[in-house]
Amino acid sequence: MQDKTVSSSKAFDNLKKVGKSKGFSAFTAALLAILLGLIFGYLIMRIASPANSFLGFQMLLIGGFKRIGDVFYFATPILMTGLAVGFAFKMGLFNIGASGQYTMGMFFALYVGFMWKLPDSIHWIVCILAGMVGGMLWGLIPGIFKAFLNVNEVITSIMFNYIGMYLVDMLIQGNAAMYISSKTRTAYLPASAQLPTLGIPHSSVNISIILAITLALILFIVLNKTTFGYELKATGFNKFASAYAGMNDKRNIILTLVIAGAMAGLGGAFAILAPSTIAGSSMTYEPVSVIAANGFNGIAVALLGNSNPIGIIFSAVFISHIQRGGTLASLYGYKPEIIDVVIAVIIYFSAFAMLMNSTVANLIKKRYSKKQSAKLPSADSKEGA
Amino acid sequence: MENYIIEMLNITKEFPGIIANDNITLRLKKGEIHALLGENGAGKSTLMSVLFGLYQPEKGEIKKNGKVVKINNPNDANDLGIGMVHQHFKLIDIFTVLENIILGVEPNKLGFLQKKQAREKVLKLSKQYGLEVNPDALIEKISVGMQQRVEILKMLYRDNDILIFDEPTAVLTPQEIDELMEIMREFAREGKSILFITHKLNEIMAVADRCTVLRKGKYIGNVAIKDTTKEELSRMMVGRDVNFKVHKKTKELGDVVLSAHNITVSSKIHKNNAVKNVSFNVRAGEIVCLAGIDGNGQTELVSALTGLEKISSGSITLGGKNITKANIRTRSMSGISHIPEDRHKYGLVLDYSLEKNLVLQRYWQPEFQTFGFIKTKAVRSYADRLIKQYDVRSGQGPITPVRSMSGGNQQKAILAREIDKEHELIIAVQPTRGLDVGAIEYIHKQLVARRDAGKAVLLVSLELEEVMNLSDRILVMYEGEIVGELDAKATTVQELGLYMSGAKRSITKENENAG
Amino acid sequence: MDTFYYLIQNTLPVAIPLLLVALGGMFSERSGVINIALEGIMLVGAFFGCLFVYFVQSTSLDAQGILLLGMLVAAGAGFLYSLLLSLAAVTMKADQTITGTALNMLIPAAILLFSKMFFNSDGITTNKNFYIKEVPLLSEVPVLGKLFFQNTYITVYIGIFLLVLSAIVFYKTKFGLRLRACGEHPHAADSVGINVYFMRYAGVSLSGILGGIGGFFYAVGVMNGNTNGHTGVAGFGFLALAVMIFGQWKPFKILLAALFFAFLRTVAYSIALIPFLDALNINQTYYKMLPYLATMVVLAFTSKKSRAPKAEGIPYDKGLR
Amino acid sequence: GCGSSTSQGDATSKGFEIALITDKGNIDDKSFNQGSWEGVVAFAEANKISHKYYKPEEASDAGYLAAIDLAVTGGAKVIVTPGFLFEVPIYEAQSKYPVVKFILLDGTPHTADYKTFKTNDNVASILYSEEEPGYLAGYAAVLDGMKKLGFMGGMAVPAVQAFGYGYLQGAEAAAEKLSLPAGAISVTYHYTGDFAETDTNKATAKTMYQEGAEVIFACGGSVGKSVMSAAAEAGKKVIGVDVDQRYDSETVITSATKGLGASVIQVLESIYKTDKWSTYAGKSTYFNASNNGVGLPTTIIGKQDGNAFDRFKSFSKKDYDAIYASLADSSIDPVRTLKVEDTNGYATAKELVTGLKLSKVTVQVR
Ligand SMILES: Nc1ncnc2c1ncn2[C@@H]1O[C@H](COP(=O)(O)OP(=O)(O)OP(=O)(O)O)[C@@H](O)[C@H]1O
Ligand SMILES: Nc1ncnc2c1ncn2[C@@H]1O[C@H](COP(=O)(O)OP(=O)(O)OP(=O)(O)O)[C@@H](O)[C@H]1O
Ligand SMILES: [Mg+2]
Ligand SMILES: [Mg+2]
Repeated sequence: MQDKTVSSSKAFDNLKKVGKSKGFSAFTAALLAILLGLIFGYLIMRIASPANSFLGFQMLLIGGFKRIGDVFYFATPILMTGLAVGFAFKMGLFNIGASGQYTMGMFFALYVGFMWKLPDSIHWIVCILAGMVGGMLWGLIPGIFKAFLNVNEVITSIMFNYIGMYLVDMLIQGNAAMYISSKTRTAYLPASAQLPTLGIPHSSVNISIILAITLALILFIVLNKTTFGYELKATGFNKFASAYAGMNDKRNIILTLVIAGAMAGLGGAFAILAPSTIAGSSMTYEPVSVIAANGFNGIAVALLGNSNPIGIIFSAVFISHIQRGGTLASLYGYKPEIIDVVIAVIIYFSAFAMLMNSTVANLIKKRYSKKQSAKLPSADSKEGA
Repeated sequence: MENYIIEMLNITKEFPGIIANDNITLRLKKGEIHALLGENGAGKSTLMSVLFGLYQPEKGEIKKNGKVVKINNPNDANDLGIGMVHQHFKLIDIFTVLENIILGVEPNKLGFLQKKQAREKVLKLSKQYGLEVNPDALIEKISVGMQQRVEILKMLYRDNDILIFDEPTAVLTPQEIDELMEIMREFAREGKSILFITHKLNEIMAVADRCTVLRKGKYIGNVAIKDTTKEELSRMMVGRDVNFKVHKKTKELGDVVLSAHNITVSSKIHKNNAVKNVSFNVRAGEIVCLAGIDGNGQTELVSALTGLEKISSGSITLGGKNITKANIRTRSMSGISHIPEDRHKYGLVLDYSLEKNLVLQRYWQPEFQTFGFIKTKAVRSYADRLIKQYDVRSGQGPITPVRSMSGGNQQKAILAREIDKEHELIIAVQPTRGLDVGAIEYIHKQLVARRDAGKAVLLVSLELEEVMNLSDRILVMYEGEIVGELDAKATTVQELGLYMSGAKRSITKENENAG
Repeated sequence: MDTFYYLIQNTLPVAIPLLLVALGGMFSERSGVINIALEGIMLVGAFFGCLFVYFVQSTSLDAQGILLLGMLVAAGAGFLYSLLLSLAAVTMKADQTITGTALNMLIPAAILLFSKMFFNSDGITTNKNFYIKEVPLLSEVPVLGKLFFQNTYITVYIGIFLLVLSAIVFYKTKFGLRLRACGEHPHAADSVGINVYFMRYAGVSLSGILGGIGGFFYAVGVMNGNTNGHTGVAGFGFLALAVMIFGQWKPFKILLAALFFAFLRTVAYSIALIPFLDALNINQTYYKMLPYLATMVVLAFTSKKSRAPKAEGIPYDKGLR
Repeated sequence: GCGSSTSQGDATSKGFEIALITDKGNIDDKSFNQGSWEGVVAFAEANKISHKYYKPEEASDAGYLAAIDLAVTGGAKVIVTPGFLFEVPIYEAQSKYPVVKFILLDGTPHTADYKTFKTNDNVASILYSEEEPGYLAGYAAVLDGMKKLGFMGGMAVPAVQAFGYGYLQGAEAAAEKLSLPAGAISVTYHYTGDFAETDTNKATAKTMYQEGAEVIFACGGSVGKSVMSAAAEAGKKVIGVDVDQRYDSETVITSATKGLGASVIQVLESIYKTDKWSTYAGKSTYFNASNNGVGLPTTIIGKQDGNAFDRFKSFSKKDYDAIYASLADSSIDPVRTLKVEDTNGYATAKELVTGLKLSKVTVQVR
């Protein structure tokens, strides 16, 4: 009876296959959302200042290409926090605590950067690893609370965002070797602790983007090719079934959040260890009691990338790209905040783009089937609300 | 022209990729009990949902008392006096019985609930029909049978006189089934009209006046019960003869495989222990059945045996090895296969493909992974083999999302997985719940084959027919204890029922002081 | 004793926004829609409420009158903004977390954009004083007068009133019963003729209204009628989410959770007034962490039996079984 | 709209000639960014010059330099950079863009390692003697009869420290003048750790008022908003900072101002009108009482002969002029810096009392 509803046209079969493939529909859905978001952005620009709107919009779209180095530089931390959120999502955990993990990562990296005297060749590597450990620690705690005490990870991680922020601010301000009070920021990191630059002029882009993409690929493999990934996704889909199958869900919850924390912590380390374009200078940390925004940006990146590590690479780079373009658009008098609005709108549309996508697919399908068999009863009387 | 209260004429209802009802006509007379019969997925529930206003048909019309009516939602159905007890109960766990009954038709003043008058009406109805309930009990704390009473009271409370029962007996004990049959007859005597879905032909023969049969979404025919037989009905339903009796060879008993000693499990629902000091053995080559009314500790006992739940005291040995403290994985590796009661909650990862579900118990074995990397090719060929061997049907073979498979085939997949894995003991909990006769026949054959292959089988079932048919030995559980051990060949359904209801017990509380 | 009065007087204006927003979250989640967007909704309420105050502050309207009107504006704004969530999450069956996150991101950016375009600033600064030194007569009542009727904001009374109202609606009305049904078992609700989509719209809209009011009350009681796109509502929306979970999705437990949290927060900044704590000479940062740590500890003991609405987060689809 | 950037022509032809780069704060921070931006706007609008501010993508030296790059790309000929955070970036930029003029407020260009200090001819470094307005504020409060004072600084950066030290010394001087006994004045001295309007800062201020403080010198940008809010509730007073904040709240009795806007305007005038760039070029210029660069407000905007001291009980313009003259002729020269043990620059009560030679004033540090 199946073949009654489905036409046998080959073209249609192909179309159906494409429509069914999950990755593809997520991808086209994201594209659709981006398109809508950009149209929305263009409308805002038109309203704000019609005269320059075309040039400004053009800059927003392609300006990033003039600053490829910066695009990748700014993509790195959000790529990492995106992975931190997305990876946990796969297990059904909402890691809203990437901010705290990111901040802890920064602190640990800074600490090793300032306090440990190590050979130049390995100093920065140890700093990175320290950052990772910091993030892991801040992922471990919500993990333990979730696994053993059934405390909702959303609250724990919100709480630990604040605790981490206060703690790090206090620890940094209390450390004379790290903090310059008259500048309200940390001192300049020794060059040995800074990451090797990729040498693109006027840009701080450095080796961390390569590490970040590598890590994303590794996570992709872990998720899709390993028994751990198999367990993790199974637990995310159905924790009862995973328990039934003998998976150790407590261990997996903790492990997942620790890995997620490691990603965010690395993100913090990558951000703070980035080399400066000015000799002798470096990135600095300002203890001003503010939750790291990059943690929350990670949520957006993860969502736009459909929590898929490969998708997250693209979404991080894309978001960074239009942000850089947006900065350039300010040359035409546009406020860079427009970009934040556009990104938010893109995320919003991406939430139901999947649905729009399938609606479009259904439309096409209906047309085909109408052509193919006229006697087929129309299937469109979907029961409404 | 007969006098029909409801006529469903030429109903067609489609779901994406499937026509669930294809030009079906069903006529219900006033005051009759009308059975609706068909295999799993034949479209019975769908047809009833159309009548109840949950789905809109693509084609066809519905008449009440000869007049065409439009039923857009359950409210319309309710206005026409149509009520429905759903196959999967539609009750809110954390609400009280009373709240569930009035939900949707709440008596209120200016929007404020007036529970008092509702309570009186409910108590009156429950007395009138012998449907005893506590209006203030939370649904999550009452038994399934009690929940069904609530569903029936929901209809009565709404003064419905066209009552739809979708597989109401699947979850009941024999006594409860008898009571329900009596209540249905009482309704019919009062002039209420009943549509009754069941897979159990005995029940149809016992109460129904007429029966409409569907197969694969199509109308097959309508017969008067007094003019037909069970065999004819089942032939109409599946298109071939069905074997109801399971054939078992007598078999030598082997060694003790599973031995449970003084097991006590505390309850998650109430303060008492769910399982109290239970001891028993299962040997190789026998099917032991844990019979009992739902909620008497079987679920908890199984959870304890499989490791899903911790026990508060006692010990468990499997093939001589103490596994009391072992985790689920270890127990599974030591030879326990488990067909869980709730296949959607425990048995399957619905969002995984069929092949991934087929290795759910084995993905970590060297056959399927090296250094933590899954061997996709090995998984695929393994899945292909199981699918073929156990005739698991699905749209896209190994890569079908399990969610989209039919219930019977989902169950077959679990069965294939658990049987194919190395095991000494199969614990099968309600393995045929909600399945049609064809599927049941298949699963029964497989379980008997395991027994014949010298494995131990522990079957937990609420269905007496299944218990009587399959088991060699029956252990009856009542209020967390084993109250009787019966020889399946030497006992009767009636006797079993007495044990299950607590009216009789043959095993004394010998170990009372041990816990 | 004065210190005690002082602590209570200062706890309430902080607790009330948390309470209201968490109640809003409760309505939304008990109808089945996870509302991560509370932070954004609060900010919308704060912004439009303050914008309203900004435009009317120079008129002869009385401060409390302005506050009440501003509250209505904030409620309306929160309501409208929450429709974006319902539209996506209920009608379009979109992922609720994604939608909520998007709404949280959108509003600070929009406020910055708007304020920079029209005020050349990052937000809105008003100069109306809403503080109530003492309520005539009532402030004379022993103990209670000092606790509740001196040095306070009218927001406290409105907040308590809305709590009682919410609890009544939630537990005593047909609407509340139906709403809760939709968050537990929407198919069951549907089968007894309840329009699940409508109820979910209603739940989310209530969270919009309460969230908007809560945001405005935060701006009034904590930020003196100012708001901006940078500090926003300082994560209070997320804290309210935590308070809601902490309060186990029940109105009065939410009140307790909000008070608990706000009280510790107030204590953390009033150490100097509490001699025995002051004498300990502990780095103040530890006290700042205290509310968060204490919440964790309490949760560790209470979470085992905490239970979220069963159907929350799952878009309702009639067709799905 | 009142938008600054949108009103000014398009970048393609002329670009934006005067640019301001904000530091980590925002354009409405009630402090450096806002004060200097007001100066830019006032001057540019009066002279019809295109102007625009840029917000760096990242709060780091490299980020600030990138913003300068962007401003130059956008056609900037004069770039105003408010705050010491620009010291290193300007050191780089001054040689990178020799034809662009830079006005660096509150800092002097130097290398990251502090080894080389160099101010090129295209850079004007502007510094302020914050201890003087701080001194005036403390003096006014005590002379007006207040006994319990509070100080809430943002972070212990040199400018804030100078304000605070001046404040204490001014209070001491007024007590001396009133012949008050030793210990008659008490000051609660506190750094908030940020420059933001937050409920935590408000709570801290409320606590201080609850303890009895009559006035708090709110010395940390937007921290002031929180203090004003607390003061309104407590019925107490506030002393504003940097710019005249009397318009923000009734509670503000006066403000310890430094002429951010005025100094920016002066330098811009030297570039565009008077051709006296050389007076500022290549060196640091102090704005203080002697060149009328700092002080308490003496006029009210929009009221020709309004009394800017009307919120004091007794302190008057006459008292002010007298003490101001002593500062202007350097007969009074308040201490600007102290040696402080703590890494955060948080002086202990003892360090303050001995370092600033206080006797009438007791200090309590929080
Ligand atoms: N909401 C739905 N969406 C898609 N397909 C559906 C839906 N509901 C039912 N179907 C399909 O329609 C067919 C008829 O289903 P229905 O539930 O009516 O069967 P049934 O006769 O009640 O079976 P059972 O004996 O298992 O209860 C099945 O193939 C089923 O998979
Ligand atoms: N909800 C659904 N969504 C999509 N496809 C479905 C759904 N339910 C069933 N199907 C498809 O419809 C087909 C027929 O299902 P149906 O329930 O009729 O099975 P069946 O042939 O009666 O088998 P069984 O005896 O095991 O129930 C299945 O192969 C399944 O792929
Ligand atoms: Mg079926
Ligand atoms: Mg059915």
